Amino acid sequence: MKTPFGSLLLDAACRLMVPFILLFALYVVAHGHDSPGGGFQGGTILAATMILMRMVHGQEHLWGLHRLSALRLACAGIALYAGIGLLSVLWQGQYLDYGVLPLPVSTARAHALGILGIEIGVVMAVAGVFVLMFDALTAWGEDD
Amino acid sequence: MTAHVPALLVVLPLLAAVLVPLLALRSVPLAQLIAMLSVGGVILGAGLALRRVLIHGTWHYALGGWAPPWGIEYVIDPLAAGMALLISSMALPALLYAGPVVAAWSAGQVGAFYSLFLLLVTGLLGMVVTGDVFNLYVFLEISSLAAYALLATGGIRAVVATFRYLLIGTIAATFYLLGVGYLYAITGTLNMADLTAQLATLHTSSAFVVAVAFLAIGLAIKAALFPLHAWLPDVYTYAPAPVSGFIAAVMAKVSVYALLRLLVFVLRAEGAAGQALLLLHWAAVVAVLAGALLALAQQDLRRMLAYSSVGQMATIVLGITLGTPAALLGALLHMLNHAVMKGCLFLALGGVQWRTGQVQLADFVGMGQRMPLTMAAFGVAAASMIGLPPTAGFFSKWYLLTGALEAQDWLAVLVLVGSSVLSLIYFFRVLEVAYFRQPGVQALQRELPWRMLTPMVVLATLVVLLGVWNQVIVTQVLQYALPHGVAWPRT
Amino acid sequence: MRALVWLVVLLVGSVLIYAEGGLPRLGDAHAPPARHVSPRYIERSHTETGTPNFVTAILADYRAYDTLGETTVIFTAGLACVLILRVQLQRPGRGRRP
Amino acid sequence: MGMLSLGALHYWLVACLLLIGLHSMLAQRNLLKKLMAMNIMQVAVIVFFIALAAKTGGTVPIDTPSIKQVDAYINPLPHALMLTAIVVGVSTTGVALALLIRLYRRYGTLEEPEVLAQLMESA
Repeated sequence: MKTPFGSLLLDAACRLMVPFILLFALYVVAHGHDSPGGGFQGGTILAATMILMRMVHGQEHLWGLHRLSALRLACAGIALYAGIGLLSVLWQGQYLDYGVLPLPVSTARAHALGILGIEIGVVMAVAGVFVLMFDALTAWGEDD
Repeated sequence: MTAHVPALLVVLPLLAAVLVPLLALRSVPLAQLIAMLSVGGVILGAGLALRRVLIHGTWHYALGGWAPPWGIEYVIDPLAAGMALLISSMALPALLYAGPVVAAWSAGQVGAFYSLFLLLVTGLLGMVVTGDVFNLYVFLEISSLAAYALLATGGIRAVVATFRYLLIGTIAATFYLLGVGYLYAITGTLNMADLTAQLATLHTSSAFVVAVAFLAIGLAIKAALFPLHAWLPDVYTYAPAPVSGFIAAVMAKVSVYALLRLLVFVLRAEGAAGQALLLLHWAAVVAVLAGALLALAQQDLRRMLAYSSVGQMATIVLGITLGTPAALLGALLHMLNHAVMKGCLFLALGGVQWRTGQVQLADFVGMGQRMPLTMAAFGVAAASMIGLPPTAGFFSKWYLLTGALEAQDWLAVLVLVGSSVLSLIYFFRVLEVAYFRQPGVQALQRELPWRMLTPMVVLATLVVLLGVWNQVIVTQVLQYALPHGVAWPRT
Repeated sequence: MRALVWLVVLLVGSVLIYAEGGLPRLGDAHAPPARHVSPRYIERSHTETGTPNFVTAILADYRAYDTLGETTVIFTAGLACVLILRVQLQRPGRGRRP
Repeated sequence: MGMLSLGALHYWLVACLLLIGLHSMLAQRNLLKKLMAMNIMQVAVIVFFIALAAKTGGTVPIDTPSIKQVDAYINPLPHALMLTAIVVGVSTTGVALALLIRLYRRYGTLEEPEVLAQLMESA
């Protein structure tokens, strides 16, 4: 976004809303085991806060995750997901078998923790990519 | 670690793909090296997998440790391992070749390009090794999205062509997913082996008929089978050479592979699946000739190669639908040969365009002297496309013809011979202009940089070597890749 | 061209309606999708994966590999936008700002 | 056949959505409208899968200690599959929009005939 459409009213509304949206994103991720929710939904909501800040303040604002950082976040998310799979391979399990991970809990618990781990990977990837995509679609690159 | 090769085959290029865009911002050569090393690793893994399945039989790998109908499993048989080896072996030359092509781009763009190339490889590999129909859809979309982005880098015409391809490709993927939905609705499973078992009593159901129709149409669009090929020529014409070289070599073939896997291996060519094979047979008969005739009509050589691809993909489908052992062997051998020779042709032509900007037939006068090695590689691959004896193309056409004769399908025999004659005409035309017509002004000899030349020369050598080794390939590998106990429908 | 479009649409439409009789009715608990693979998820996923939400258990555990693919699809789309629109990734003004 | 039984009405909805999408994709001249039509087509497939999950009287697929019968919960598998399909749809739309933006910047229009006419001119 080259020209943010910020105004006093929008700014105030934004400041008021963002903490709650962030909290809701965290809730959606953390509560995904017990109720509808999970990595994609949480990641999208997280990305929405950053996109909101970009629309109101422009991407120079501190809140606006820079697109390079967004790319790093996305890459780290996928690496975390695939990396958890590789960890199971290191502990003689099949790829993505969380049960074999050497955690001091029952197998079922280990599965639940594994699910949480990959959901965090998904959140990072989704949030990063959506910020990157928003930036790409609204920024003007080199023309033909 | 070797026990986990099936999963690592797909995860290795994926991990490289997340590393490469970040590395490229620091050092482009390092990112290129990592990309190529990861593909090299996949080649090694696919080779190991092929060796193992030839000795020990089909390799099942349950992802996440969950037993098949509930979890996703990878099933590697000689056919899947061979395809994985083919995909990765074609990716390596294309990646090496891409170096000089992207040299002028910014580091971020180069990183994104290599990363998307690796994601394309990831998607195609996932499609060939998976034993789950929904998982196949996911990897189909990974490969498609990566391909759209790579194809669009060829300038504004490429963007127009790619957008149309995206729409048609999404219709195809949606049809495929709907077909999967119908199969799921009547069987309750997504696992391929389980589907075979569940469908034993169901192939007269109307939902089964429609499922097969959607699956076959979706995959036939992706494979660019003749009446559904309209997206292909523009897309191949305007894409940058390393991309069109790789995509023309393997991408449509992976869709043909998926068609073969589903209709023959999973649905056992029974009921509607058999009818679909018959229809595909007739479409292929027309397509072989149509592709060759359209190629003959082109002056733009990239477009000529694209139409020739339409015809050759149909040749492969023709071999599969004929169904005799020799025809099937011919189809599989032709998949391998055509990938190598079409890849070589696109890379050589792209090299000429990169150096001289010429792609029209009339402008190729004297090209044999200006770029001797490039045109020699082009010539060897063209000879193989025509089907001249020492090269690979001769042997696959030989098997296909034998197969057609076995099936006593005289129309197929006629069409195969006819398409060979036509390709003789349209390729000889190019060689005649490039070698035998004297240019008005003596142009200087200027070859390509080694990174572009090496892949072409290697592929051209491979065209000859595959011809020499055809007996070994057929008896040691391909004959174990054939489906067993499937009765093909006869007209 | 118009006629061809309508022909395609009519063809697909008739195919869809032709299959309708072979498909399970809405809400049928005895249809194959409800009977064959899914009961195990409902019966055992809580004890096997420690997750009461069946959908999450399937998405992130039984079929976690699909989800890895799905995350990869998003990542691919993000990079595709960067490549297609030629977005500059580096921070502007690192050493180059006048 | 029971063509018009209530239990099969949703298949007609799926067919309508799919055909609206398919027809608009082929007949619309505006590229952005084609893209929207593509999304409608994808929605048709999502509705198809989700309808397969339904069970009469079934509740949300989250384990509740007081309910033990399998038939009391709807089938969770199509829901998980469609989460993936939705994400795929979003990604495809994103890439398509990127392509359209490139086209719009160059040609100033998204009407297909005009884009093609300008392409012909430049050739």
